[in-house]
Amino acid sequence: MKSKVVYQLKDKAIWLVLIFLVIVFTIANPRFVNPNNILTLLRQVSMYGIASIGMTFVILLGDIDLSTGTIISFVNIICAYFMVHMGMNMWLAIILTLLASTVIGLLNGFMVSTVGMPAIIATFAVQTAFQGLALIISGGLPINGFTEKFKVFGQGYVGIIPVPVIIMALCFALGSFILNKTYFGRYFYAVGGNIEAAKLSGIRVGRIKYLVFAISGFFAGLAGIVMLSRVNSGMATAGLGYEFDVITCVVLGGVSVTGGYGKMSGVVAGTFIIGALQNGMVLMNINSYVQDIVMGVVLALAVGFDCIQKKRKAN
Amino acid sequence: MKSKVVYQLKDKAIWLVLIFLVIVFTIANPRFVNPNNILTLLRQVSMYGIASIGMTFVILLGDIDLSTGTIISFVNIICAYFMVHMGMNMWLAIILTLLASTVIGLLNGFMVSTVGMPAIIATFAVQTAFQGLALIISGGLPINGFTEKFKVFGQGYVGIIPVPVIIMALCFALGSFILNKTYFGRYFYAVGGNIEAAKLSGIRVGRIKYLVFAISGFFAGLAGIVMLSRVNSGMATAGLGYEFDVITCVVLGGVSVTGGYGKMSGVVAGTFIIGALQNGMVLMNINSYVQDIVMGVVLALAVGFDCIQKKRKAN
Amino acid sequence: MSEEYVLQLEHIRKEYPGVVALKDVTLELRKGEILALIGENGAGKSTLIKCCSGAVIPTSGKIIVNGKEYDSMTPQLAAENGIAIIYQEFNNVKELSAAENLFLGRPIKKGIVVDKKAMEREAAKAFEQLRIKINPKTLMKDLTVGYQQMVEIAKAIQQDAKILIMDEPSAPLTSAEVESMFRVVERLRKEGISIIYISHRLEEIYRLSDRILVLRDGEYVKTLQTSESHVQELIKLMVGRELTETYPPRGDCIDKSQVVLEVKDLTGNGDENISLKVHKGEILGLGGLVGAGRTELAEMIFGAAKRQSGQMFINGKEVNPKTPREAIDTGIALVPEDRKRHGAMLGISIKDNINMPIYEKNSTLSVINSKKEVATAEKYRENMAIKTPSLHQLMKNLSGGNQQKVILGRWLAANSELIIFDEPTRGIDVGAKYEIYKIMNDLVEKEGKAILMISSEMEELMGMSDRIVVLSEGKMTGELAKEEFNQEVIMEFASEARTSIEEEKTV
Amino acid sequence: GGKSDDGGSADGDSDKDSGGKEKIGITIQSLKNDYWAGVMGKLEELLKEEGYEYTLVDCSDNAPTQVSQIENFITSGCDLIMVHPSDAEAVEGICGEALDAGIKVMCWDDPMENTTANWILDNTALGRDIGEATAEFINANYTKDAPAKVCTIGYPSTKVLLERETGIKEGLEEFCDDGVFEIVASVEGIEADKALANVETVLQAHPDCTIFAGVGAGAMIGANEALLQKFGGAGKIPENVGVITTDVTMQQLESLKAGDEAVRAIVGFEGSSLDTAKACLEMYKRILSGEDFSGDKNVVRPTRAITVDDVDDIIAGM
Ligand SMILES: Nc1ncnc2c1ncn2[C@@H]1O[C@H](COP(=O)(O)OP(=O)(O)OP(=O)(O)O)[C@@H](O)[C@H]1O
Ligand SMILES: Nc1ncnc2c1ncn2[C@@H]1O[C@H](COP(=O)(O)OP(=O)(O)OP(=O)(O)O)[C@@H](O)[C@H]1O
Ligand SMILES: [Mg+2]
Ligand SMILES: [Mg+2]
Repeated sequence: MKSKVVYQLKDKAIWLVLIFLVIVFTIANPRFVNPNNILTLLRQVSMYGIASIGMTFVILLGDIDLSTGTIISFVNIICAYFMVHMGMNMWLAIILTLLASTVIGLLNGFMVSTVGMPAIIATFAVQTAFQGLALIISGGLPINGFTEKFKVFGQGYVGIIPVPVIIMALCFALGSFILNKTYFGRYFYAVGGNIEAAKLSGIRVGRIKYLVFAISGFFAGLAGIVMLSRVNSGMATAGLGYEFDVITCVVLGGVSVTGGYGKMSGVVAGTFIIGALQNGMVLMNINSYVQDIVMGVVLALAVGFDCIQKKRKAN
Repeated sequence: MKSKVVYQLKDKAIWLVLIFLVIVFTIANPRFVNPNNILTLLRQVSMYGIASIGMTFVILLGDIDLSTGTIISFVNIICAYFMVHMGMNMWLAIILTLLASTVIGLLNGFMVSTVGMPAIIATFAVQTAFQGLALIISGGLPINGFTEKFKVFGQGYVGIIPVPVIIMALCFALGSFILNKTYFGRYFYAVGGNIEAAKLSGIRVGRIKYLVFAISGFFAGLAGIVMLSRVNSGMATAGLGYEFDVITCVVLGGVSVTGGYGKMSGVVAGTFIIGALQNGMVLMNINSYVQDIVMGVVLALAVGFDCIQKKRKAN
Repeated sequence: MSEEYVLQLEHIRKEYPGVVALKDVTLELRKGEILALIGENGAGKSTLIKCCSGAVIPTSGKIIVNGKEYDSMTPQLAAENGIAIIYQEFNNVKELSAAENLFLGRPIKKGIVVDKKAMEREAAKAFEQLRIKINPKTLMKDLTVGYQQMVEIAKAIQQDAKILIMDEPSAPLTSAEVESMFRVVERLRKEGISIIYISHRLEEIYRLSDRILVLRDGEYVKTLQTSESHVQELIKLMVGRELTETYPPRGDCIDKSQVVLEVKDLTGNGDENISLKVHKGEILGLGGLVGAGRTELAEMIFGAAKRQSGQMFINGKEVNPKTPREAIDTGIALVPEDRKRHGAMLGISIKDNINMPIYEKNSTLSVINSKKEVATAEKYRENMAIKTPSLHQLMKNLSGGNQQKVILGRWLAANSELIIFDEPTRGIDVGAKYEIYKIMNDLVEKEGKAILMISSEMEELMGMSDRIVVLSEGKMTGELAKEEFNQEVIMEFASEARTSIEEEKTV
Repeated sequence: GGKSDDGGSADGDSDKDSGGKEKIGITIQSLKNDYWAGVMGKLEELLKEEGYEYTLVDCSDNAPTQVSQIENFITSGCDLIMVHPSDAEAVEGICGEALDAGIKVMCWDDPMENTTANWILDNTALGRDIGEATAEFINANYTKDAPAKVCTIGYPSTKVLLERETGIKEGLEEFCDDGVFEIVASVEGIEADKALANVETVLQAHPDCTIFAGVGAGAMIGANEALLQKFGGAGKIPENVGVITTDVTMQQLESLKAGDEAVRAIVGFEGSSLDTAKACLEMYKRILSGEDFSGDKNVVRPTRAITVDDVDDIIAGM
């Protein structure tokens, strides 16, 4: 019972951090809480948010996906290539692109599940190789000239709400639904929590890993498409380093990197924290070098605090 | 007995890969095996080699150190700052710099060992924060104008052998000595293989983690000094992304990322393979995009092959 | 012919590097019977039944389920064939609720959506049947070990299995829980379900089973009709010789004047106010049921767990070890219960395993004295008669018994004065067992060490100890001198705290 | 073009913060680059001197990040936003929103559409200038019979640097005498250590490679160090060996000034970092004063080759 309270508090703690940040930034610059800025902030983190769904699943399994950034870059290029250089219909291009990103995810799944490689190495190899491929396809040059219609995903509005924010919200809802309501979502916890027990209960762990990496690829792909539409130009290095931003959102959100524990709502908070930091520090006119330091310190403190609590509980 | 043969073969396999690469590159361009080029190649990988000692220990423990690249950058800046802006004596500057890099390693150790953070998060936080710090100290500007004496570490020769190659060789020898001849080495394997049993055998696992991260920081610092001397200019981004190159050397060398297994000789081979690839591909004038693909594929194949063998053996 | 049997395991052989866990074992299970599977620790019971689920892939042999022949199983195949297994080790997911654990791997679902309400309803029903009060929504990690086991049992029953295999299901349960489990098991038999029941508690075997299959040392020994068998016969079959021979004799070597270890009112880690003394040359047995808190006590003494209060003396001097290292340096050693997890370092050599605690001592400026290192390892290989071609052999290639000897060698090399043995012969074959007993005898007799021995095997406890202290629920409930040794009395002490708590509950 | 039917523009209340001067938001590709750090350092000094309020950020060469930063500038009520785009096309949309919100926008480098004025640098043209400077050196030192072996050092993952490298090749073709050069290798090298390693390797493959034309400071420093090492230090480098790139940083200038190293010329812009910063501030003032750029809003930055002869003047302003 007591531990339940602790957990509840812990799950809430990340929201308290968020509220604290919001207060600090608002004091520093009242514009921070201007509804327009909030919407802007949400739009800014939408790509992190979308990509974090798949990353959450991967980390719940106790694995990691370093290929997210490259998938975003790759998707940027091939979707742009399909539409601009091949004149493909927008929807077809999007579907093919998402398919491609899912297949890259399956490749990760293959290496981790069937070959048995540690996820960190497998996904790093994919990261390196596909970065090269994206550069080859694009020749290092940006690809642009999309239709007006395509801009909707990244730049459009429904009422006053930016479309990417709506997509992010839908993705979080879907992610939460998968985790809490579907049987495979429950399997993620089982596999991450006790892989042996999961196997012996008849869960096909191998397939779950394929599934999760494929999902991670898919959401990275979706994030890539939103990014492409938002910046209206496809770059082969667009997603460079994104995986660590996304991992940071997920881990700040309280998902355990050793797997088995974590909630979608925490990841939402983690994503907003990153967004608030990035947005708020610019509003506060903080030197971009100092921003790096703040990011590192916040990550260390948030996760460190969590770990100390866990350690205390274990004793 | 049989398993011993398999292990021996496995340990040798990486050398076979190296020999294979040497043959391929030699056929493509006979200059590849020119003694001069071999020395150049060795000098090029010397920074990887030096930094890989510490990384090997960290990975043997089943952890990972993502701060290596940033430590290299940070060291670049502070050592240059000490010597140029503060006019400090070269040796004092070097000693202070190595001390600083060791302290950063200790900070990693603190977070992993005392706080209980997963190494990947702890070292990533350090990476981010110290990158910012290096930029602040340098103001983003390179620092140069060292004494001639300082150039020895990166540019000097003893006979025909470049000094950085000698430093690397000494480091490998020292690393091998630590692993095989001192009790620390035995402890690394014990902790990486079975942390619980290691604790109950009287090993102070917490201290070992501190030690190993400190060593990793130290060797990263040494690599940074060699780089500074070699390039003759300190940049706050000099080590950007180096950690993954170093991890690749170590993992290619057959050190298990889950800890407990690996040899220094394998890491030597892994380092040379990366060197041969980088050097050979430039000699062959291979497009830099394609180089990425080749790197990714080689990593996936080498580690994948290893994993499949292990899986077979387990059944 | 095969009609009669729902499950047949034929000529099963399972080899691990350095150990043959099963040699040509055959088992036949009839419809609607309870077949008891007995054998000493390490006889291969768990390994055998794991072959039925695919958790273990047999090296050779056949598995025939309902007439269908397989070389090996998978968890899915087992489920399809109506086989449900309760494993000896816990197989649950701590972050999921009891209801979800109950339906792990086969949730009630509509399409892809799990129906949590329905699962909770069904779980409540299942728990009701077992007469256990568990809220299906409770997370597994918030349940006590006993309740976790009840969930495991409910899970197996819930599967509507035709064949139910239970590996020591009663071990962590209280007697009331065991009772309700028995009622369910008997009802299932009436419904025509076939059951394999593994237990070390012979009274349970007699109460439940129709037939008994005895394994010894990985080999099939005999199958008996329960009604026609006797306890003495069973024990003989299990152990392979008369019990009296099992324990090598030991002269009187206790030096009452020298107290090696004394603990006073030790509290913490789940234990309360434990006070005991171990003399030079004495083996003090520590008895109790599984979960009595003996391992916890050992961990506290060894500095591996934190103690809240109480004092500890080694040779009359107060010590306060906070880490195993400090304990080792004061002369304490622990041969842990879970050899694979806590003792053996499988990936490194025998030599390194033996030398691990003394490397620092045998090093100058941290460089190992390799001559001493080899000499030490060589000495204990000889002393312990460790069977290995080379000291460089990796630990994982040794048999369980030899691994245990290596660990023993480690602590002898460390020159410990007090050696704590936690289940010293668990998972060790009969031959090796005898050797380990001899080593223990030599330790007290010839070398004047003191031993604290935790054992769940009643015979071993009574056969080896000079005195026995019994724990229950973390409290000391009794102490017996050699002349007072009596199985019934020990059992009574061992269940004392439990019964008193149960009485309180019922009042 | 920019649209006004969206939320970003609704925040058009770019009211000036009481009392102070105008507020300027600056986002550039990378501050982790020595050239930019140098120029921006000077610019910051000037802005502070003149009492401007400003925010300076870099986007780590990531377009979406830069879009976000411009959004944040709009929110924080800047009067002028200067963007040094990671990808010009990517920021057109958001710059349009800024214009709609009544904010002046200046682009550094690219001829963007949704801006008040562009301070442009045609990277291909810059490359051609590097090529031209290199060609001059080649023409003076090589003949058809013994043509120069040239290596280009680029960074093809970035658009501007790719264009620059292409420009270098074009410039060499155009300005070199017939048949006096041959490109034997093209390698990557934006960071000095990578450039150094790759140049070393090229020197192994082509020991007679003597001319290195590159896209930036890192390429120059790395190539210069490699050559110094090959020939055994300053003063020992043959007359006909040379490194020529762009970017103006102190280290490059010192190497050039030394005269006995491999650096032969640097293609620079206005002059020193201070000169560039001053010119940039001048642009700010012109834009903020409401000058009408509608005629031709593309203000082209001058480029010039810095050689040993005028290096001292430049160093004075660094
Ligand atoms: N993975 C493994 N690797 C090597 N040896 C193993 C492995 N699993 C089991 N063994 C060995 O196989 C033998 C049989 O073990 P098993 O667990 O089947 O015994 P058991 O009869 O169930 O004993 P207990 O009564 O203690 O549960 C033991 O000697 C054990 O050490
Ligand atoms: N980490 C843990 N988490 C939850 N429960 C635990 C943990 N460790 C031990 N327990 C439980 O605490 C109780 C005491 O265990 P302990 O191992 O000390 O008993 P024991 O008397 O040594 O029994 P035995 O050695 O015969 O298994 C048991 O119910 C055990 O399952
Ligand atoms: Mg068993
Ligand atoms: Mg125990």
